[in-house]
Amino acid sequence: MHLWLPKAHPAAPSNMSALMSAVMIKIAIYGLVRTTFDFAGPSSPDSAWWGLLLIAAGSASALIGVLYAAIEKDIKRALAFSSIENIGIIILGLGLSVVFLSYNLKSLASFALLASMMHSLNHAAFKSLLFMGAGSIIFRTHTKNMEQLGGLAKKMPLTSLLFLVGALAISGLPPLNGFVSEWLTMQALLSSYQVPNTLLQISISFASIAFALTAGIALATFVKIFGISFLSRPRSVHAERATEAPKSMIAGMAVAGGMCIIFGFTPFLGISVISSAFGVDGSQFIMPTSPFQSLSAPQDAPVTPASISMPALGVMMGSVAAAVIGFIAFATRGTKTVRRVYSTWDCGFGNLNERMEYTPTSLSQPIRTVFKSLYRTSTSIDKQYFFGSNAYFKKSISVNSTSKDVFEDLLYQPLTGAAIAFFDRVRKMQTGKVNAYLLYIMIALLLLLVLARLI
Amino acid sequence: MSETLTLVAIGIFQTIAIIAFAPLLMGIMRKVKARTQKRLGASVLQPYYDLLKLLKKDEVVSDQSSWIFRAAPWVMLVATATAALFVPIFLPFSPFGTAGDILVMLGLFGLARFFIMLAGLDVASAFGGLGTSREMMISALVEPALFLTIFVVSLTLGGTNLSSIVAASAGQFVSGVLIVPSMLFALIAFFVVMLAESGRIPFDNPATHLELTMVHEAMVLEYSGKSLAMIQWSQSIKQAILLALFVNLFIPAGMASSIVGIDTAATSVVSFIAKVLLLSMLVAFIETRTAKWRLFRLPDLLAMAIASSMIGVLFFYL
Amino acid sequence: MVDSMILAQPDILMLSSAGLLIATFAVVVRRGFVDWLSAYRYQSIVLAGAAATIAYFAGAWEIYIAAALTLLIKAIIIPKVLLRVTRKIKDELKTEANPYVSLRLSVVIAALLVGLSYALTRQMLPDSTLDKVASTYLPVSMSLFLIGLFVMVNRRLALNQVVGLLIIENGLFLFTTALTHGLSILIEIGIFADILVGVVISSILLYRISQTFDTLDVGELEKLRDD
Amino acid sequence: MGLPIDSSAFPTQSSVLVLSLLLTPAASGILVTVTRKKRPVEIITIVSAALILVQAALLVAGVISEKQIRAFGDLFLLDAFGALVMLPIAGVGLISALYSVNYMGRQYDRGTIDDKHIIRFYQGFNVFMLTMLLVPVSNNMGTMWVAIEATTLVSVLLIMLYTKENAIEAAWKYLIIATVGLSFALFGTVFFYYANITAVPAETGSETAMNWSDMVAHAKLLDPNIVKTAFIFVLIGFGTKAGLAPMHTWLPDAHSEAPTPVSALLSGVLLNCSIYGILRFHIITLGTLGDSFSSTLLLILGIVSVGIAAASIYFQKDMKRMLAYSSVEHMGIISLAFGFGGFFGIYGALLHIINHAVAKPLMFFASGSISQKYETKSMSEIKGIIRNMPITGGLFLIGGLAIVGMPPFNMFMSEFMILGAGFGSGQFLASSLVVLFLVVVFAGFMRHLIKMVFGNPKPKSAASMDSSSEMGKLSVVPMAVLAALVIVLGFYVPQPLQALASDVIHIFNQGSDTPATSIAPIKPAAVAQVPATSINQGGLG
Repeated sequence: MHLWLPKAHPAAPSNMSALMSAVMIKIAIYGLVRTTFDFAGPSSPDSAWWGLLLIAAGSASALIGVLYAAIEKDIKRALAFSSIENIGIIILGLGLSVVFLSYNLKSLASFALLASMMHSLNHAAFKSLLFMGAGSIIFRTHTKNMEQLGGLAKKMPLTSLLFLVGALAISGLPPLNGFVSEWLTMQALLSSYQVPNTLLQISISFASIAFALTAGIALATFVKIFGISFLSRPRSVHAERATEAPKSMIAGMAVAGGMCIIFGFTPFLGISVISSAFGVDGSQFIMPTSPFQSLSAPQDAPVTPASISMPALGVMMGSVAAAVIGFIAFATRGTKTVRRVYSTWDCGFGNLNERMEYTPTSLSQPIRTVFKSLYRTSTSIDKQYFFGSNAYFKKSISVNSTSKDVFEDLLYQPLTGAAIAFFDRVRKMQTGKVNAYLLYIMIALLLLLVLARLI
Repeated sequence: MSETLTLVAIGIFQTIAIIAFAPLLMGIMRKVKARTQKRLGASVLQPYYDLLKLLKKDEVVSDQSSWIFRAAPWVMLVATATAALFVPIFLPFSPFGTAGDILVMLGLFGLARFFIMLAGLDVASAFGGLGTSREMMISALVEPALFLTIFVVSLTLGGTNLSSIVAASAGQFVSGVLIVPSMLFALIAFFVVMLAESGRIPFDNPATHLELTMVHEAMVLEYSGKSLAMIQWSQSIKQAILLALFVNLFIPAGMASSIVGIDTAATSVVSFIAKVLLLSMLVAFIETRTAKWRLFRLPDLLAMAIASSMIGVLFFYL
Repeated sequence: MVDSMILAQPDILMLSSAGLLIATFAVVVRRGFVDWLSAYRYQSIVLAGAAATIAYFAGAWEIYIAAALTLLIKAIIIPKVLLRVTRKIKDELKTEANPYVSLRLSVVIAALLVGLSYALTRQMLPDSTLDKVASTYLPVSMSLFLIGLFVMVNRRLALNQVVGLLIIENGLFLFTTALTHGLSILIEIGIFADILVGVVISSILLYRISQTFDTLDVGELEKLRDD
Repeated sequence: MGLPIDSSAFPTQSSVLVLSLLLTPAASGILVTVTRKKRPVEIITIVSAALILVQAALLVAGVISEKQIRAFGDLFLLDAFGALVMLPIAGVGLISALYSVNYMGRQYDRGTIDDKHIIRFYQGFNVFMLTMLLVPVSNNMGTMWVAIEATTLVSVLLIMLYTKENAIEAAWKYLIIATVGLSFALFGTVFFYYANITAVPAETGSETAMNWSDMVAHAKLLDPNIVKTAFIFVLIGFGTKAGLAPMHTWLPDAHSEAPTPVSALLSGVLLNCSIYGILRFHIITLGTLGDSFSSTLLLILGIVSVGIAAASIYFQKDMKRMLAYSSVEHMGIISLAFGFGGFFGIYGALLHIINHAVAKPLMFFASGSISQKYETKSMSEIKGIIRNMPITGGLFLIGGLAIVGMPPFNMFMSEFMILGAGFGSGQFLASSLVVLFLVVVFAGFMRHLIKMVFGNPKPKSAASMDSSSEMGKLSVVPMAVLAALVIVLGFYVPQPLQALASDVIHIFNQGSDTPATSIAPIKPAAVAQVPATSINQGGLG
């Protein structure tokens, strides 16, 4: 079901896409959670297959989502693909929870559910932020194509700072909120050894690989998205003319960014929200021993629990930062260093310009090469020569590289085509002729009378 | 209370020690490498001289760069130094263990890497982009290998809390278990990952500025002065942390399984130093014997690491 | 006295049933609206007679009232109203030009529907619970119901659809009376009032349609559709 | 049967109250006919609608404390279920009356309609209210049928208020199809009555045998064969009026061509009355045939409705038709929710009835104002509402998001419970199909909604806009009230509603031998145990 996202999101205005991405997708997940746990609550090992299915679907969609996000040139499409990735992670956590529950590992099950829900909460925060940021970019540059962006960090410093917060959070880097939920998910994955079924254990360790690969590529993806859009030289006149986004946009982003930071340092806020919404007892994973409450993996594990404390981490980073600053100041005392601004080293050729920079396509080229079988990249190189076909004097070379969505071609296109045709047929029932309408009633009556004999 | 304070003091001492001696380790590796290549090599203290020199030098900043470029070295140093807090070094214990585990450590490394990759892009030169682009691929692939290694380690030793897994490893050794099969495979994987993470051959050549081969150096090419010093230093801290971790996880010999007395503590400090020195010499040897691999052969190596950890997982379960 | 009544009963029942069905078939084979109306009027008279028969056998005074109301409203008032309203409509609009199913085939289908009604009612009800009156009239009422629906489906003339609706209504009345010996008189009156108002409203609409669209062919009313 | 009414004082009071509730719109209709002036007529209607709301509220309060209110012996019976249907009639009635002043007034000012139309409109409005109010208070199923048939006739008159081609066409189709459908319903009703008198011969000819309370008391004695057939006829019959597919065909025409205040009443309230009719018989059938038969039929029709509505919404071009199809969809959801049954199914469905009655009028009012502004109903012509009329546009968006079931709005809650009940009752195929169709509805609706609200306004249409951007206070206030309700009900179900709903579930249980609370195989997992009330407050994570 992931295909409508990249198409729907970029089409909608940015504030709407933020809403769509952050909130709407959660409906489906919320629905899945509730139906899975409230109503079809698995209680026997027989229902583990459902969890395994969710795990498989989740890790596949996470991986596929992030792979496509990595090579996307359209900033909003890239964010949309990354939504698919994050939903995959959420579903993965959900699947783990189902598996644990079906083996009656209750506290692990709630732990995995907590991980999954925390991630959806966090995703709501940072993805809104990113979509709003993308919206500001588009608002100021009138382009969604990252090939034409660049250098916006200087033109839009506040936007870039906030976007960076979002990018760091979504890449799962401490001390922001994305890290918390990824940590929880990783711990849930690591706890899978308690499932007394070797096949499941091994399958889940494969899911772990997918998850880790996803995390790695996600980091690269957001380096690319942020770096290409905000850093280096503007690649087009649109980017060059950009100015800081309006205050209202900044304020919106600041709220979301604040949430990323607050939920990062105090995951307990998020946990209490989720606990109340899902009836998960989150307190069992919080160790209130120190002034800095730490999060810990379930206690029923026969090993020492793993734990992290985000507030403490924050304090540590702060004090280390202070120490580092102090030390550097101490080491450089008495020397007067000057910071000179000069053009980037150009190997002595001069005239570095934006055409020499890395583009989004070239930046992701190594990844594309590594995963070429999935992308089914087709590259066409168009060369034009000055003199006939003298290959030494090229007038221009243009490389056109397109990649296809394997799933789109093989699975979705035929399915959606059939569905649309069917719906179109159904819709035409409304012929406008009252006789036909009466006939429907007559047929409905006769069918139901026949059906009544059967049931 | 005072016991807690002592522990915290020990932890901070450990951290400061690894931060302080990291450049030395780098110097030793360079020296060993030089000697094995029949060169005299610079003094082992050369990294310190470099750092001091750089700290006092003027800085040249590209006119294309933004605040990211200037912030990156700071973030990098803070992140790696914070990561050092969580790693048990001389003792099987870090007092900050409940606050952060191995995943936090990796996250902090990721944070540092994130910023340095951005800095590479920020200067608008083709070199920076090139470095970032390559680093993107390598880091994306290192991540699963590393996570799977951690998977094996935490399965075998229990949990991801660094203190507890190091203690468990030491405890195993004391109780007579020389090597656990799954850990053996994890060791291979971790070694590969360690090389990749610390930017050593065959992944990256820390001593080159040739655009065909450089990865990390390409990203920091524009840096100078204080910023460059901080980047180099944090790079060496990261390497030291990884070496220490490797030693403590996989070669627990000599490590005290608990803090009992001054003599066992001394033993473990001495044995730790010996092991780290040996390991860094091994890395240096390997660097001498191997050429840097072509970029697109690197996934094969990482895939091998993943496969190795996977076999470790299978061994654990079967 | 009682014995002779029981002997006479089937004949009366069969007679009225046949009368009702003949009136219905007259509707099926005719084209013109006026013919339909007279068939309907005839049917309503027979219906009132049938109701009176039931009232006689059941000894329920309410059914006499219902029968009288039927005679008054369905046989007299409704045809009058419809005729008066449609007087202003041009004659050529009042003839069914081309029903979807030809008249000959319509008769066959109507006959099939009568058969179906017998089959359906046989299945619907357990035999034991039915008295003779009900078991005779039930299939007939069902036939009226289904044939009424069928002519509404088949005919394109708006006027004829109204008559089709009225035939269904007649079927309902017969059904109600035969099966349950009438609802409470208050509700019967309510139903009659509804029918009457319905006919008035539909005749207003008929007039509007003829004015606005210059046709009474409902096949032409197809602006509101989805495609 | 039921609870004996021991208090001797209350029944007479309530008889008076029921009577005055019905007399209020009748009197106001007569007053309107006598007055024949625009302004007084408006005031009379609003006052009467307000009075109706007050009396309805009093009656509902009585129902909550007394469980049942009987008036005039057994002729009128108002129980929790009736109260739950009556409340939206009164509420939406008042709001529609308020909105009508602005809407009809604007048309009057433009000269589209004259005094005659205004008078006719308010006459119709009052009579329409009367007929609708009659439905939930009838105990006698025959009376109920007469009332529902009367709503058809009155609303046909209201639809053909405009003498435009489309309105006439829609009115004709509505009249014919709804009347045919309702004759099926009468057939079924009489059949139920027949089943009752054959089961209990002593009742033959008695006044009470057609009373619902009487039938449901004998539910277990009724002949299953008769009940089966009878229920099918009732389902097809009232289902036609309720807009269940495939009998829904009149609905998009009628609802889209009616004057907007009437559309709101038709969609938000009248459909509920018809569903109510089906459900009364559904309760009896549950008693006679057990859980599977009528539930399955409701489920089938519900799914077909949602599916057909989904297809039509996706490809729709006309704004009001889209809303009309959305009503088909929601009626389908309500129907299948009762088909799912169980505590969550019924509770969710009841909430959905209320929620739909709140959200759909909001959408119709907004679309009425919008189409007056843009002078078209075609969605491709309507762009950038948020710029031209920010308040209406915002409210339209809220309503639209609610209609497609977005959190945190009210429809999400009820849809959620319903789907939960579906999966919980093991109807995986049905529930998955519904989810699929809802996704299509969602995609289709949002596609249109976003373009309309946020799209770039066409320069031509922007130029023709008059200076005042909104359509006046009296058009915005009713919408704002509804929007506030949409949001509030998304977080919190008021205590009276909860009380009513749980009483209705009791009513459902009284026919069925397996009480709803235990029908649903709700096995709350240990990790996620949530009582029904906390769903309302939890919101989304």
